[in-house]
Amino acid sequence: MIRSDHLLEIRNLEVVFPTRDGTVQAVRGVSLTVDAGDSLGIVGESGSGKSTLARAALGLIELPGRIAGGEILWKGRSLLDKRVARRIRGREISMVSQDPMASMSPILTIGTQMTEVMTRHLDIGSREAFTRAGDLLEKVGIPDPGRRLGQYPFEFSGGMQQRVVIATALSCDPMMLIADEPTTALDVTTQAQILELISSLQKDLGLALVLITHDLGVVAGACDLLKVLYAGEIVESGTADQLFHRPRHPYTAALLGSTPRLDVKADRLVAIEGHPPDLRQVSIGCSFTPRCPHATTRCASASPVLQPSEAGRAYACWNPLNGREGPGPSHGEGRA
Amino acid sequence: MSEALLEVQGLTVKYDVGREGFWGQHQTRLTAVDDVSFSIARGETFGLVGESGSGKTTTGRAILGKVPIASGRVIFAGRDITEVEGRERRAIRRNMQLIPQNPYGSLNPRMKVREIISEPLVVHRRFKNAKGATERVVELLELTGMNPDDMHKYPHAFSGGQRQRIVIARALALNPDLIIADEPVSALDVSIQAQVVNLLQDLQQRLRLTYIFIAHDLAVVRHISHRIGIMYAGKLVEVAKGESVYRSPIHPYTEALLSSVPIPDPRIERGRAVQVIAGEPPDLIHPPMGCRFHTRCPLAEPRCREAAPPMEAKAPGHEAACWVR
Amino acid sequence: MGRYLLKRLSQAVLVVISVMVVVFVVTRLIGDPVAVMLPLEATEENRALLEAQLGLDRPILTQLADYVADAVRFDLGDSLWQRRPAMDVVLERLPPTLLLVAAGFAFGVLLGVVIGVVSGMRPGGWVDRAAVTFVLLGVSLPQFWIGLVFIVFFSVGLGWFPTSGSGGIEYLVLPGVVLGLPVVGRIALVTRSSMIDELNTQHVKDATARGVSRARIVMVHAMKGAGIATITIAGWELIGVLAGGAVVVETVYAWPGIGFTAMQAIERHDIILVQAVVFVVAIMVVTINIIVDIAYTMLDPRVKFDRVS
Amino acid sequence: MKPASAGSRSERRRSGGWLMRIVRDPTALFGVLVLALLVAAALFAPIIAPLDPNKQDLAARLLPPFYAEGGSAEHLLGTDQLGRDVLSRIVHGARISLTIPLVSVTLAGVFGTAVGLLAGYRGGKTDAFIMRIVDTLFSFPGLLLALTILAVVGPSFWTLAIVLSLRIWMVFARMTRGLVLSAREAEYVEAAELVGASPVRIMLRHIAPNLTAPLLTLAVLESAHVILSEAALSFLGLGIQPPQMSWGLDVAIGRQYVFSAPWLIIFPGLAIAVAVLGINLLAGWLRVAADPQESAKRFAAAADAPSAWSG
Repeated sequence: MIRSDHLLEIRNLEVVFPTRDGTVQAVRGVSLTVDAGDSLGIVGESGSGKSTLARAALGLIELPGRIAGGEILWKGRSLLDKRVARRIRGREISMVSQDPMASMSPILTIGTQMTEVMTRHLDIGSREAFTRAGDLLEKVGIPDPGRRLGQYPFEFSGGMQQRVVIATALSCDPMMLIADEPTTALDVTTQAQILELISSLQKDLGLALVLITHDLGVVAGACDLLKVLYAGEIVESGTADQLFHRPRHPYTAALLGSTPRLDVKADRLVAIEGHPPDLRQVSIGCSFTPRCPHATTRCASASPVLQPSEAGRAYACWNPLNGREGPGPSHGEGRA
Repeated sequence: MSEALLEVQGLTVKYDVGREGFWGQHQTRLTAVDDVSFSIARGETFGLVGESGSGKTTTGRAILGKVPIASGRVIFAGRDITEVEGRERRAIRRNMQLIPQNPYGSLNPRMKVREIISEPLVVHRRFKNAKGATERVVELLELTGMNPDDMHKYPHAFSGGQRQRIVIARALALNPDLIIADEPVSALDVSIQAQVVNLLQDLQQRLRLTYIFIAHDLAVVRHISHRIGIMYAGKLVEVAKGESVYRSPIHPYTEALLSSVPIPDPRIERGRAVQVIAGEPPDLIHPPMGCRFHTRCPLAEPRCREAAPPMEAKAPGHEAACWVR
Repeated sequence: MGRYLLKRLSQAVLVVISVMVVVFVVTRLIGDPVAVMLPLEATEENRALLEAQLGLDRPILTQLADYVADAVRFDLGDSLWQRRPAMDVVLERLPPTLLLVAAGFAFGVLLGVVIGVVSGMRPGGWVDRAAVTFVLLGVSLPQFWIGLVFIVFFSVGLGWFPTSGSGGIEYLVLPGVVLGLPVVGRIALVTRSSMIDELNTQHVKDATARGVSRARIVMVHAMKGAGIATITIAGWELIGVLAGGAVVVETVYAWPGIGFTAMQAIERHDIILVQAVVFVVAIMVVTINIIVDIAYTMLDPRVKFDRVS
Repeated sequence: MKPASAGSRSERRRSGGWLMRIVRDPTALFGVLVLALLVAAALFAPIIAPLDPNKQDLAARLLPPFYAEGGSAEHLLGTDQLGRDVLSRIVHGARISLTIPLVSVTLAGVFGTAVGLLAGYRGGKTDAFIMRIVDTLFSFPGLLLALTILAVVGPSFWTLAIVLSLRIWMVFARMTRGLVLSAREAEYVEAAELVGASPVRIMLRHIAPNLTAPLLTLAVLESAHVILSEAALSFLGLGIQPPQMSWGLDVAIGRQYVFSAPWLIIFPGLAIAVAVLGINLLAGWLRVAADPQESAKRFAAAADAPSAWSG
């Protein structure tokens, strides 16, 4: 057993996916920790490695992908050990994924799929599991749970189905919930309902929450701590306030600048030119260099490491922004 | 405000969705768009916002003549085009183009970029073939911020944002007046979204384009639109200038919708009381009587259940369909 | 649901009628049944007599109407060869065919599903490669040939089974296996590919993330999904076995079923008896189709939901 | 999202010779070689075959193959009851065994594809009517009905080819219709409609290219079925008639001598099996090669070797 004082600790994780056209380095040297009761947001665009990171934390990297290096520790035990991972996922760590409709089998009833998790992890019979499943449905705001348990996923709306998935994820009293884009497939009014549900459950149950999203708005309300992922690496981490109001990494700032805000009328969005790098050909320098307005020759030749700076924040940049207060240059005009 | 380029009057679209009854004697119909009216001035961007099933996409497709219209009229540049078919419809298509949501699906993977962008030009006999249109293709690629050399490549060589630029170049090939953009950026990453939104804005200024911008993302719509229409369950519930919709929404649904959008600012988010509306949009086969929103509305009164409120001016240039406000 | 069943039944009747009309048209209009039935040295008088006997001298539409009306009453005329109602002959020979078909089909489906599931669980592995090779052989070898090779090898060479005919269970083994072999192949291929698809779905990945065991995922989640795909193919296979394989295999093994009878009838130019066999097989085919449809509805809740409402 | 450089490599790969891709895949290579051998045999039968397949030599009746006692190099695979050379008959038999599928599949393919195009493109009532007929034909008792028709009409090369194509054209119709329908759903087809492309242009430029690869694969696969059906019908005496030559017919003739001269059935049967196996392998490879998703699956399986859990 390796020493770790954290609930979840990831050290220098490397995940690769061999493809026909070369090996994709999906996660490159990511380290992070999660403690009980934390709410951590992981923000990144598609291809940043955020979903791979989530699946790795459950021991679910599928072939041909593999973990090329690093450690994932759950309360000090390595999740790279298949047997440990099998015992822990669904029991101590649960996951909610993006598309609630695709998340459960369309040809098995909700009841069957909720109870199969409980009868496997908890020492209870199927009758007790059914009672418990009914209680859980009620808890996540689904009326008439008795009848609902006998129904199939397609008889639910998207929002209702995501509630079912959340209820199932909570059925074995996990200590940590990983939510991977839990509201991306949902409408905005439903998203508000689900986010509120997740937040209130997290507080009530004392869960550690890892919320993975591309949407800065979603993490702003739900998470205290943030990590920004770009091209498989963490480029900046800190508290939500620090990152939103005093971003130091140019990517974080650019991401904020290119997100249109409902409360502010900007004349023009600050776009990040170019596109994310090809993860099959990893550059030696900082991977944001080609798109970075502050890049220097040094950025292209040497990769900056994630440097801890003041008060629990860290960033990987040779030319960090000064981190002055303000919601970025684009949002100069007052709020509505 | 100049004359209206497009006028939609009482547009209603119904879909056959199957049969009901033991013998299948009843045809089941879904009213996707119900009595929707609005008009758009030349050079304007009209944002059409709503959640899934609100009828916003169907409205766009009905204007393009892609779905049969049950009742109502579509008047384009002063001409009633509701029932135009065949060759004439194809002629109208020169002036009215679509930018669809999915940049991955809307480009034929077997055609090179030059063939794709020149297709409208060849179809409308401006040029004999793709090769003949090369000069215009180069112009269009440059206009949309692409490299002219890209025309010899196949779509799979491009990222989502670049593909959407190709889609835009194709839409602009015939110098259309109206562009209907149906969720043009929602499949793209945030950083790429901003590029495409900026491009659309630049193009509008340079080419004096008129946009219908259909989206579910209120923040993007606010950013790009001059006027905004909010749809709910097939009905248009509120239309006004962008700023007044956001500053002083009238319809309770608009209010709830705005309140649901998270703001990327933790200080605001923490202090904010989100007005979560319970429930879900109604079944469009058997929609509720009266106002469609009364089943979820915090302000609903008995009369809201009885009759659908008409669209009426509540303030200068600000219309809404609500009994209570 | 009621409406749906009624629709399916009417379709079935339509299929049987169209099969009979096709047979009628082919035999009476394209072919010359009298010429086929008569010996070469027959005179013009013999010919007229047989024509009158078969009612072939009447207008064609009257013939068709009578023919269909008789068929509805299960009366297809007397067999020329056996000189008794053709239907009686067919019904008498039906049980051995049903026995053989049941045995061959059961063997084919069971082995096919097992192979398909095992090889679909780990595509590309050596088990899968071996299975796919075996399965491809199974669908590539001509059935009549395998039947003869088995006779040479197992009956003549090893003396394990009788060469042909019917009797105890030992007579059933070789024809059953030969009949089922192509079924094994096709069922295995379909089951394999739907297993691969099922195991790659998001809901299977998410069930794994919820900690559902691999065994349960394979046995419950994936197999139920794959089963729905397999059912349809199994129905086609059963029809193929009944209307095709059985004729060949029964002929090779001189198995006294309707397939062998049909071949004997063809050799003896007994068109009436052949028609009776086709009629009975057509009825069984449409029955199988309906059963498959009902099974499909029972297994797939999405279809049930659609059809019931 | 795929970065820009992603495409160029796979593009090159795509255009990179089909021949090389076949050579690299042993199963496909086997299929192609078998097929090439058969075509060569059919085309150059008189040159390849050691002897005249119809030359009787009653003195050399039922000679065993070369490896058995009494066999000779003159008749490598032995002789039949009339002293005809088995190997030469197999080489010549390739002619019928290949022309029948060629003719039947072409007939069925052209007719079925046309019907499928009509159903898929016109849609609505036309589609419903055509598909009702197709469904009904699918429920016909296939081989038995073919036997009946052949018995009444009389077997010949053309009746056989037509009857066999009647059994399979529906497969082409159904597949074409399905492909057209799904291609019509493609967003790029709608995009073409919206720029004002005519129905003819849409059909030719946007829909038709999606049909060729799957229909070609289907044609290859169906020719395997036709070979088996022809052999079975000839075996039952209702297919190819003597003096024409067919592998199935040879097995039927050899059947009487199954106990004394098993080579008479073994070799013609093997010829059928190898031909069908070769075609099936080729069809399987074509299906994978034409479908990028399938190839990706294959790749995943091939990259399976190292364990994911190095830790």
